[in-house]
Amino acid sequence: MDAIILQILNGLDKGSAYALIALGLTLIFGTLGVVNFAHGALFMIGAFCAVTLSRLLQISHTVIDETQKDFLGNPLQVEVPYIYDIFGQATGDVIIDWAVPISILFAIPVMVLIGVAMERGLIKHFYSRPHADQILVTFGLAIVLQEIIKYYYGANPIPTPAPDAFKGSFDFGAALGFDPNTIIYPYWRLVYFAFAAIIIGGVFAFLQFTTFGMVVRAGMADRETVQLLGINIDKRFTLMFGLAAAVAGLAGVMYTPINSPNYHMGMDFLVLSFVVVVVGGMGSLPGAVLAGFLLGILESFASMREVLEFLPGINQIIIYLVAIIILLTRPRGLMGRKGVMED
Amino acid sequence: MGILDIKNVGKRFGGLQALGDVNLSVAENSCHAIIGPNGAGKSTLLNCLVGKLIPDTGSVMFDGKSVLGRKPYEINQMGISRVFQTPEIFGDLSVLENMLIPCFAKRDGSFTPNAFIDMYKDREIVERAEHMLEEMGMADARGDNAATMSRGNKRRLEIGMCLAQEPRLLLLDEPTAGMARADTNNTIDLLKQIKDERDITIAIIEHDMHVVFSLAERITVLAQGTPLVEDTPDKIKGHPKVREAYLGETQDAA
Amino acid sequence: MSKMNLTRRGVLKTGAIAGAGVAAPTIFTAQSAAAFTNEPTGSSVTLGFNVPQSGPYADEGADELRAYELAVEHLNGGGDGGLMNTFSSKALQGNGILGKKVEYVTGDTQTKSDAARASARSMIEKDGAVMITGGSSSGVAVAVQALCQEAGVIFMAGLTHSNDTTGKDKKANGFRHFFNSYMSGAALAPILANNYGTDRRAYHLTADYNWGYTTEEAVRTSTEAMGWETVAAVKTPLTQTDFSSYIAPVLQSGADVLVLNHYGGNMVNSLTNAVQFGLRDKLVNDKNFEIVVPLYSRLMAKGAGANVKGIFGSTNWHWSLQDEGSKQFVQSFGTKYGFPPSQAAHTCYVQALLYADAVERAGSFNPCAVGEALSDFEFDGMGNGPTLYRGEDHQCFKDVLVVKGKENPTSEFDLLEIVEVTPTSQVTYDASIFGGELGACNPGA
Amino acid sequence: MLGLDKKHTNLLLLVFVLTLLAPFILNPFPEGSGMAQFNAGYPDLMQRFVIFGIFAIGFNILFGLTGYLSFGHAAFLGVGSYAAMWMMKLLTMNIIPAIAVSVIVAGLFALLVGWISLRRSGIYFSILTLAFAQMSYALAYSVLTPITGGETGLQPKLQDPRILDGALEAGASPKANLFGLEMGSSFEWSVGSWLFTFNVGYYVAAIAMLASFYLAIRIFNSPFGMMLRAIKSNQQRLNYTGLNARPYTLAAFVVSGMYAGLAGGLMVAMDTQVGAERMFWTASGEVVLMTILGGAGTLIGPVLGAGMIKYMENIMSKINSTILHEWFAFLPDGLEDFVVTLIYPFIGKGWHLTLGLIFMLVVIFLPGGLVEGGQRIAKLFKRKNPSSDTPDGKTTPAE
Repeated sequence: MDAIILQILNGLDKGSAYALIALGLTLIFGTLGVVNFAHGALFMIGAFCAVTLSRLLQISHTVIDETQKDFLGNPLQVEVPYIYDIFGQATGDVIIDWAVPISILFAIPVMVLIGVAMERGLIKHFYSRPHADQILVTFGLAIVLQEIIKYYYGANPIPTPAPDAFKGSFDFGAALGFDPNTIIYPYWRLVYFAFAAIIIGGVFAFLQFTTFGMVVRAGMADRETVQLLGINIDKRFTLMFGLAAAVAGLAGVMYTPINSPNYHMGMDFLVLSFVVVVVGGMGSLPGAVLAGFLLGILESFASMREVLEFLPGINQIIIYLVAIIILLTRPRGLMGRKGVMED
Repeated sequence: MGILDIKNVGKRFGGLQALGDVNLSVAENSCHAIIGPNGAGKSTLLNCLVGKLIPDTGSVMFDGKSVLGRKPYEINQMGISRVFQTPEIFGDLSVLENMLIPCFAKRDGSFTPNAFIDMYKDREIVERAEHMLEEMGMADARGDNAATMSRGNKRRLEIGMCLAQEPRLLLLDEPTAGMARADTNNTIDLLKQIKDERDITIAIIEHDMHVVFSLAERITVLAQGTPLVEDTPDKIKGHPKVREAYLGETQDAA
Repeated sequence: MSKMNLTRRGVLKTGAIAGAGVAAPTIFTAQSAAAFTNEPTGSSVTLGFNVPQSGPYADEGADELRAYELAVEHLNGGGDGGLMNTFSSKALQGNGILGKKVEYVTGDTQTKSDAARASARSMIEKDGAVMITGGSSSGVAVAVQALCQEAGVIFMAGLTHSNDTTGKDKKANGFRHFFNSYMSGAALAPILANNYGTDRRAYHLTADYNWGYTTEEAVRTSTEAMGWETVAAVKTPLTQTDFSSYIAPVLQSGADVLVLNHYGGNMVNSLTNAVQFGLRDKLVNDKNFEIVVPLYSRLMAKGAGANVKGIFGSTNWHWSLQDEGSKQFVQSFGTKYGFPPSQAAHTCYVQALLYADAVERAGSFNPCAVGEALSDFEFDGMGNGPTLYRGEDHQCFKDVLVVKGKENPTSEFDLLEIVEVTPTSQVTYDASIFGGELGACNPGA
Repeated sequence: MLGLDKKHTNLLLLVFVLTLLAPFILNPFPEGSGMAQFNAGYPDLMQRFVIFGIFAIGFNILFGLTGYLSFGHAAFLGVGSYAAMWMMKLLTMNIIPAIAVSVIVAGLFALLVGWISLRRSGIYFSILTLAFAQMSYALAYSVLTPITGGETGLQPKLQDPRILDGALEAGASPKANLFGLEMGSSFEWSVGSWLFTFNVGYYVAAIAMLASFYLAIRIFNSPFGMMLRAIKSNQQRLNYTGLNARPYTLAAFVVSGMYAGLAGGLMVAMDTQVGAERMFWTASGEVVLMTILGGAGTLIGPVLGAGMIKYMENIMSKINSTILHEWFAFLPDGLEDFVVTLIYPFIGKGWHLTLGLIFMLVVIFLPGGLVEGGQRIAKLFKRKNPSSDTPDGKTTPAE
């Protein structure tokens, strides 16, 4: 029982990352009709916003410490962040410690800007081109973006820890009356889950309750009619792309303490997030979220050793198996509208 | 008994009864029009005939054989060809290639893995396709890309492609929709010519009364998913029920 | 910046000079022209450095390349001579190899066996490399080693830790200086027993491929011999990035040690996740929960950041070693590049020098002669203390380091501290236990 | 000739001459010169050109003609490779049975995958093929290790049975051969300071490529090929013309899977090694890049695209900063460093970046790929003497 609860918890947490990425992908597909293979790269760039900010906060000058020696036996050069000089060491340490949450503020404008630039500069020329062309050009863009990041940050993962306040894990077991330590979950992952829920809720509320959102939803349903009404839907769609980029970017920022970011983390997520979108139903926002959580939970169950004993290797293929089964039995996905990219 | 017999056909989409209880018989070598206001179920009926939809009830017999449950290509191979509302042709291919495809389909059936013959060396097929193009008056355009043609010519090509299969029944779905008057008249002339020169049954769904009355020998009026009346054009013109059904519909049907 | 004459097959150099302006073409086959593949006949010899330059191990590859460039500099008499000063064999003169200037070509393995072989073949076929070295994974090492055997050149493996490289996939033309899974297990177990006691219950997470299997097996066998119990071993996909669903059930199982048989990105992520779960703050069976990483590399430690603190693992070499050889190498490398070398850099540098020395001692570049000179060769002064290149499987036997993540690092390179230098005798095994057949050396041609 | 019209006969002859003379064409620079870096006329790369050419030609039969974008074609290449390797291990190092079996096995696997995946079209089809390929990769790397060798892959071993081959001489290792003619053996011809290598393996692979190319021309010009193009153009009309699209697409899928299997078998024949990464989704992506880069739906395009990507991968990636400095040594020191800094990110280890950029540019500006580029250039020259269009009704794809 506790093992099951644990894996559901786990699946929800994993699923929240999938859902966030799939949400952004679906926003773009639903509004613009564009299949964006560079979406994983946006996630990755978001993560590197956190890395960049944490590096900016740690820009240092060196002080020579005669009492210590470096590896060559010379006096040690100690790096002192400028931030210490401004705020004092204690405050400076706190600021550096909180680099990841602070990066959210930094990442939003950066990601919106990147998203808008991408849409205006590239994607907009591909609205009328076939899906295959869209896939290919965004795939090329994804390669370029990740190579640029690699050039500046190297190929090695860069540790970007969460603030100390979130170290350790919460003991659900003790709280729920099971044995202590049976159901533990890291605080930061709980934060991630809550964060994802807020973002998802926010996006839905935004689309549901604002006029902007209503127009965009109308545009998703029938672009031409909305345009006939004299509404500049293009401009709104550009902003939607910015929004989707920001969602992907924030998902990336908050993900950094979970796994040290590296340049290919976007590609690692790309295939998976497409499977999520397709399983949820192309163009369906609730479908993307649902499928994200569902696949997260299934993946978690497939990784249990009790399952692996029966089906060795099932953890390697579960996601793809589910995708194949869903596509064959329910081609429009779990919640897709009929006729959207169907045969 | 006609070449096409539709008996008790009904089709429901969720809460909407698209077709009620349709009974219709199309006589061989006649030209039969199905008219009706928007939403009367004309397109649903047509889709039931060609295999795109399967009716919930009833039977559709073509030449004594049921078409229900068969795929569109199988029904086509039985001898039913369909002309679409917007011309459906192979836009990326040349006009001649567009015509070659139905010629191959007619002779070789629904699938032939003939990957090693040069299609232009198949004189029988090429001559047939060229002959059809000449008949359609498009021999000069044979090398053109089909997508670049005018809408009228695309329609002409599509009809030609259907005829190349020598179908026994030609289904036309609003063949003049969205056409300029001149193109419409050309199409009417073409269809008249086909009707006169060939042993072919034509069933036509049309909005445009001018087209219907120029061509049809019998007319079925469909309203709310059921046939209202079926009669000759002259009788239909003055029929009170028809006027009733078309009230408010007559303006844009002109 | 004007020297670096890009050579090709040495054969041609003389041929080209002599044949310049000669109208009549000469046709010859490789067989008739040379005694062995790419025999250098000009004034220089070309080595092929095949390292990952793209893909996840690109940084490791970059460090390997630095080491090779340093080795070439030293071999050609530049710099401070590096390990040639401390190497027990004094055959190398700093005048190239056998008097021929050392030149090199580089290639990108992409950490894929196909790409690695393509790159190695291009070095052999196009650039006339007489030896290939480098690499950062066992898949690549085994693939390139087999290629070099076929082509008739020497392969000096870079970073490869699987038993297979000198076990079931060993080849007469291939040599490995790096240690392997078996040695990691043998070196780690006593230290783990000393620190964590002999009554421990271990939970293994194992990368689901060859290296993972052999490492798990090695650590399991040697820890079970110390009295540990293995509670469970779960295989994780290579492409896994989030290990939470594998780590979450660990505590429930009643295990009090988690062994992460992971390498590279897998290890960075699984360790980060495990620490996140607060496993190390838990008390299980009245003991502190512990995590063990059988194979450490500095780049992995760097990627995992503070999460490595206090975690045991093994490594081939570390720059904080205080023997003369290690100090000399750190000095040379650090002076040139400004930071201490990684274990991958050390292995690659040493491999380059060992090859050069073997050629000098053999008096020939012929792979068979070189192989003979390397087989059962005993040396010292290259770090790791006295070392034996065993003839039966071409595996180096030397001290293995057990290290621990440092609690208070002074720099981004100072992440590990040496806990124990396990003597060679403890990690030596019988050459036959992994199967495989060395075969005969192949000089090609 | 060979049942082809004049235009296609000329094309085939051109490709024949180019492949025959490839050792000369690809080695234009004398040995030892700075430009020798750019020579590509060594056996491994020449073999890869033609092998990946075959792979791309096959992929193009599916994607270029029917428009079905498979994102899992590398799986067929991989399966073919494994099949070929097992034939070599069990039966004989002669490449004929290995290649024959690789084509058959890849064809059967493609039949299975295609039969399921072709129930869907568009991006759903792409995801299905991707899912199959990723499953093949993941399983081959892990639980199927006893069959596939997993991480370290498979190579011929001394102790393999090879029941048709005689015992090896002492000290000899098993080598891929064609009735005794070893794939690795080469003739070298030295002319002045030029050196040309004629490799047996290359010519064997080249013959396979020419045969594949010829077959592709036949398919393109056949009614079957026209039906495939019709599927891409308008599947609805095709259905209502009495033609069943499924067997056509499935046949195209299987044929292109067999091409991939042939390529896989040849890879093993030329370089006796197979590993699971060969099936990773990026490998499937690579053949898509090749086809689009060269020109999807054209005959020669995929071959050009394959050549270009393999050239970049093998030649560009080997240029390191030392070589760059050598090239620009004639510039003043400061300028030299500046120029090198400017170029360095795009070559050597940065070759992926260049590839991504070129690929984007091609998709944006030349949707028809390099072939379209060539045609545009040709048009610029032709404008001076207007050609008379012959309305023979053929819009056979551009070469």
